Amino acid sequence: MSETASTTHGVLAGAQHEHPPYQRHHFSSVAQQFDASNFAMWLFLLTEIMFFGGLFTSYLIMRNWYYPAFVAGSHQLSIFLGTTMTAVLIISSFTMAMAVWCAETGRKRDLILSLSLTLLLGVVFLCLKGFEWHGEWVEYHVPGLRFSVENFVNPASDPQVFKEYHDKPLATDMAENVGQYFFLYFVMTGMHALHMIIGVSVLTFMILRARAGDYTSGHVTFVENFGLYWHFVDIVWIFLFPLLYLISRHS
Amino acid sequence: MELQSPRSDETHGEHIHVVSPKVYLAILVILLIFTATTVAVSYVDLGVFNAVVALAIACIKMMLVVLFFMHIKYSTKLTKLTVVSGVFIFFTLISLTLADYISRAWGRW
Amino acid sequence: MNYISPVLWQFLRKWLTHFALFPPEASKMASQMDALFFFLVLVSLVGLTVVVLIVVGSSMAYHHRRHPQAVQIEGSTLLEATWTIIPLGLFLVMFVWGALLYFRVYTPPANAMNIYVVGKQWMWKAEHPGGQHEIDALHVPIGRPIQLTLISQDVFHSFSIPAFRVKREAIPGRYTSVWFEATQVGTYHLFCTQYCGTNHSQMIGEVVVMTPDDYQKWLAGSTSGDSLAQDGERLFASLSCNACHNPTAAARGPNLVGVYGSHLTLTSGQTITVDEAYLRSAILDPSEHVTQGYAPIMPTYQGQVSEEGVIALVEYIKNLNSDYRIQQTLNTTGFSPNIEEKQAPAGKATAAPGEVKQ
Amino acid sequence: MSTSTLVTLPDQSTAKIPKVNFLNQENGLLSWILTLDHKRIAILYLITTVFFFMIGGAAAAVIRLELLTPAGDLVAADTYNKLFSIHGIIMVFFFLVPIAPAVLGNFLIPLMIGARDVALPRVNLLSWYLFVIGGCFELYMIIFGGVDTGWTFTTPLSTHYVNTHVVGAAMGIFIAGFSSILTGINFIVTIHKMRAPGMTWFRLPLFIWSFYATSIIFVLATPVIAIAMVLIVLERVVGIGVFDPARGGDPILFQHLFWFYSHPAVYVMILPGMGVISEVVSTFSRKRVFGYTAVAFSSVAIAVFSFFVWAHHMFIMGISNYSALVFSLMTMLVAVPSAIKVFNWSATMYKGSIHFDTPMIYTLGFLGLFTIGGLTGVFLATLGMDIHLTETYFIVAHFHYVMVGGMVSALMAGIHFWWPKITGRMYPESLGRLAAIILFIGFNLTFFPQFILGYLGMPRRYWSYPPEFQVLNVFSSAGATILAIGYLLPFLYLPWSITYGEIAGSNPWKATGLEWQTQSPPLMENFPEIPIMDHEAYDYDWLERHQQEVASV
Repeated sequence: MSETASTTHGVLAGAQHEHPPYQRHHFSSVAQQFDASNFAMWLFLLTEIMFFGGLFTSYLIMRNWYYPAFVAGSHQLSIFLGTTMTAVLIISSFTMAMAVWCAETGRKRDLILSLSLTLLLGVVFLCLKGFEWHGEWVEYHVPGLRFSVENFVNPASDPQVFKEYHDKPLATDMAENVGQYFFLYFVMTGMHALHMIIGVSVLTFMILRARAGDYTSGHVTFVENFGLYWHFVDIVWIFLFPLLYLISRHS
Repeated sequence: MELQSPRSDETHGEHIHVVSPKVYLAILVILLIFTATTVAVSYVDLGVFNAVVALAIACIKMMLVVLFFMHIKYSTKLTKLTVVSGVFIFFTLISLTLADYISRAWGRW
Repeated sequence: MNYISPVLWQFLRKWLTHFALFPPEASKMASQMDALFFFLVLVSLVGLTVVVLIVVGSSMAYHHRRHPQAVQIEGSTLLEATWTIIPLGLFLVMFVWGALLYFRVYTPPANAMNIYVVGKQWMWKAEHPGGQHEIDALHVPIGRPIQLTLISQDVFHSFSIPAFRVKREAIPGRYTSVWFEATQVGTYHLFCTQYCGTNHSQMIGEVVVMTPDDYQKWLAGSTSGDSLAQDGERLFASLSCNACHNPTAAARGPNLVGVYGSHLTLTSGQTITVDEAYLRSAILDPSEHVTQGYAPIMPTYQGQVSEEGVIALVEYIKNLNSDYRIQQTLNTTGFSPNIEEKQAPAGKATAAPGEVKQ
Repeated sequence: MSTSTLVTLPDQSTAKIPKVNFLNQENGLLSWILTLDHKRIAILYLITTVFFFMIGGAAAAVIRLELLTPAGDLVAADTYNKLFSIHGIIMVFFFLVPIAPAVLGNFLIPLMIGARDVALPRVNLLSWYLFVIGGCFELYMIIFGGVDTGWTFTTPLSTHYVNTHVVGAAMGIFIAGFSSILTGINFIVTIHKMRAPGMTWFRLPLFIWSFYATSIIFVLATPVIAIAMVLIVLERVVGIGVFDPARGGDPILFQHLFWFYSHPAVYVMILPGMGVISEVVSTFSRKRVFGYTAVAFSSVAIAVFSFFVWAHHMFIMGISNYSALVFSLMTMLVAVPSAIKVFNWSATMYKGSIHFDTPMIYTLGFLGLFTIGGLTGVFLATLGMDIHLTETYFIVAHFHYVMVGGMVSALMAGIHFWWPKITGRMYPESLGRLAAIILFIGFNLTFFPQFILGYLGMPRRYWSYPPEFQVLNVFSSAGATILAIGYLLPFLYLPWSITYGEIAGSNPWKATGLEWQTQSPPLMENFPEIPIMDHEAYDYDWLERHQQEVASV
């Protein structure tokens, strides 16, 4: 694939000073540099897929074993919050895509605006997530640290949820297994949130650099690659949402 | 809504394919609609198909994000192959592990 | 011999006189395992010889002084196909042979005598159906298939008897099983082969293979008075299991008589065969296995019953199934029947439904 | 230098190390620890991995000493358990997995494909730092009490039943894992995007194919052990997790996740070695590798198949018998490409013009040891046989034959082969050969008795053992002493040669790879001008013509 692109570069080796400032010395052309870092980003995302793959595997096994516990656990989550978070994240994905477009077409002001919106939505997501976690903490749903089976062996003790779903009481052994649900919930959303935090930090850095005009002078690799990362984090959430929030909502 | 320019094969990414904001906007709307759908469907009792439908919708959403937001539709074969191989190994991990769990119940040797 | 001998040749002489490449073949499986091993060794030797011959032959024949100019050869599809297909074929033979053996080792015959083994840090506890308990030892009769049902109370252990060529992990939370039929009287090593913590290497013991007569004597000499099933019966009563599990019409739990080996339909619609594993998890995780027509009201006994207790309960419930036991006794061949006779009355006595009701 | 070698050294009275090379182009400690040059990073890796090898080796020495007598009389049981855990963790995660890719791969991949550097030099340096940070966790763990779970971290032992530094060890592996991932990404991108003009896929040296396959495994398998380690740490910290049988978790799940990485990781260890062997066999037989395409594709096949075989580590652990069947069959299939490779290397020697320099002697050792290691692997893949052999010394012997006999032999071959390229100087040839022969003899004496021990039933990880196993253990320990000498010799003469060795010139072996067509040691930017590849790999006729042209100019 790249043979064709690089055939001419033996000759060009001596002419490095003609390259744009953002081209690194060991690449023979900007295209090669872009190709390489873009491909590298995709490979990194492959790694991320497998990273979450281990969690999804664990989730699927536990869910099959302890389905009633997973239903009860899921009913404790607010579907409104979950949907809002999903929407927030999808919109942030859109603004990120727009940021990439702005960078590609050289619109500096719009780029800063899109990046800032993405950052804002990312922070909103994290706040909502934090709010939700706080709720779990208050309700004694944090396995290992602050956990009680009360809401599951006696669903009426949680009138809000009970009013909506009329959950049948779980036997104590199954109620203990809600701990497995919440363990996976915290690990999965935690790992996702960790990715979000990394993303938000990089976004802040990018906004600063975008203000200096770094991405609107033809060098869009970084924005493009970060976009891939951000969309990937979005995709993870797209799967987490139905898996964690939408288990048997009809009952 | 249509692509702005046809893919230029000879450049191999030298020229990034610029996707129109209109496409992005359309995708955003579809994604939001799917999100609403998946929530709505979860309130309907479909038995085991609840999970199937939820995952199917998630997969469609993923496809949309990957194809358009992540520009896979306009990428080189190499990138496409990369994505496919990642998904393939992901399913290998899940399916071969689950196959062990499921087939344990088949017989007790 | 817990010091470095000053004279190494003493070791050597001793070793050479007792030179062994194989552990003793003390079970029916051992010779089959060894046959496969010989086959594998043979194939490996042939393979290794071919490689060594080519390498050494070429090294001698084409030393650069003798053969200054190399002849460039691209490759040969025919040759390469040959050395792809021949190994593949051999590997497939090994695969099939190995698989057959694997299923044989892990498929206990129906008439096997069951001994429970519990692994815990760092000892093996064997529980015979007659109520004999032994630690780090296992007494078995010759010429009778013995099934071991293994479980661990804490971490992974692995129950290995090299002389029988059998090995199986004892896993926490799940029964696994393996069987063997000893063919030679003697005392053999019993090892834990899965690393299990500090005293892993002390988790060893002896397998004592005896003639049936000696085994009888041993059984009689080391019985604690109660059979495993009787222990289970007592536990059953003390945990008030019979409050729900009784054959009256008003019983809140399913009747357990005849439940072992039967097919149950669960509330989830799933049909399962009741075996030891099912009984165990029905005691410890009852809500996962609610029988159709019953409410999920049974409390869990996780943490209240030890693995030994669960084994006793399981054995008791199995013995409730008196018809099945008689059937099995009739099927048992090649084994002196007086053990069965000795145990059967106990089993039958506890199996009487009337007693359970009380 | 004896006449039987291939080496064409420049006239030693006039020969000089090139004035400007990557070793002296920049000076000072900072220029090393902040370097972006792939060759310098390779040397940083070499130093760190060798350091870890020393730690792992020291642990092994004490283990072998302890096993000299049946009773556990040298160290306490706990100490012994910590020693083999440290030996395993350090050797697997901090020596075998990183050394070949990160040292040889880093140094050679850009040189071999005619690039100025790897595609992502900063990421490359970052991955070294991650490796060092991971290593520091392990050192912390070792100094403050060690860990006694074995390198396999079997749950629930590692999560609930030991009080040693599991968290430190797991975090170290987690972080070092990211180092592997980044290295893998870097290599794949480099091989795809940075090849010199004319360097098509089928002109690549087979070394590159092997490292490409290795990198695929790095990228796809490593994250799974990363998450497994995270789950272990979480389970230890909060006391509940998906691996805990007492709380409804499943310890077998951990085995699945762990071996999903750790089996492919075995191929990470051996594939680079296979790459080295291809280069060395070809160079010292003066012959194109027999069946280039088959060897190239068998590397990739091994990488791909390695993802479908992991549960063969769990045959006796109660996985479903149907699964066992599938995994056994897949394992048989993955053995085939290895067999193809061994036969192709052997056939490469046929009608060659063979020279027996040190790298070639290591390679011949590799062929023998790897063949034994590979074939005994088939024993373990055979379902029924595995029941008796697994978890005994047979398995210890098997993987040491592959990892140490195979991989370390190949590694030594590689280090000797490219030593003149790395340092610009030759090592003392006769000492090199001596070390190679000692290593071969010592290795066999150490590990062959363990096959017998294994079949006799001696379990692995035993601190004390029944007395009838003693004689074979004494053989093994005696062999380990010889093996240690075989390792120590290069540690002495290789550093010596950096200062006192003969100057090598750019292509002492008359090899065809692009790395030999530039000066030794190379420039910081590798080539004065990006080369154009106009011939097949291993084209010795081209080399001759090329050298004549240079001479006539």
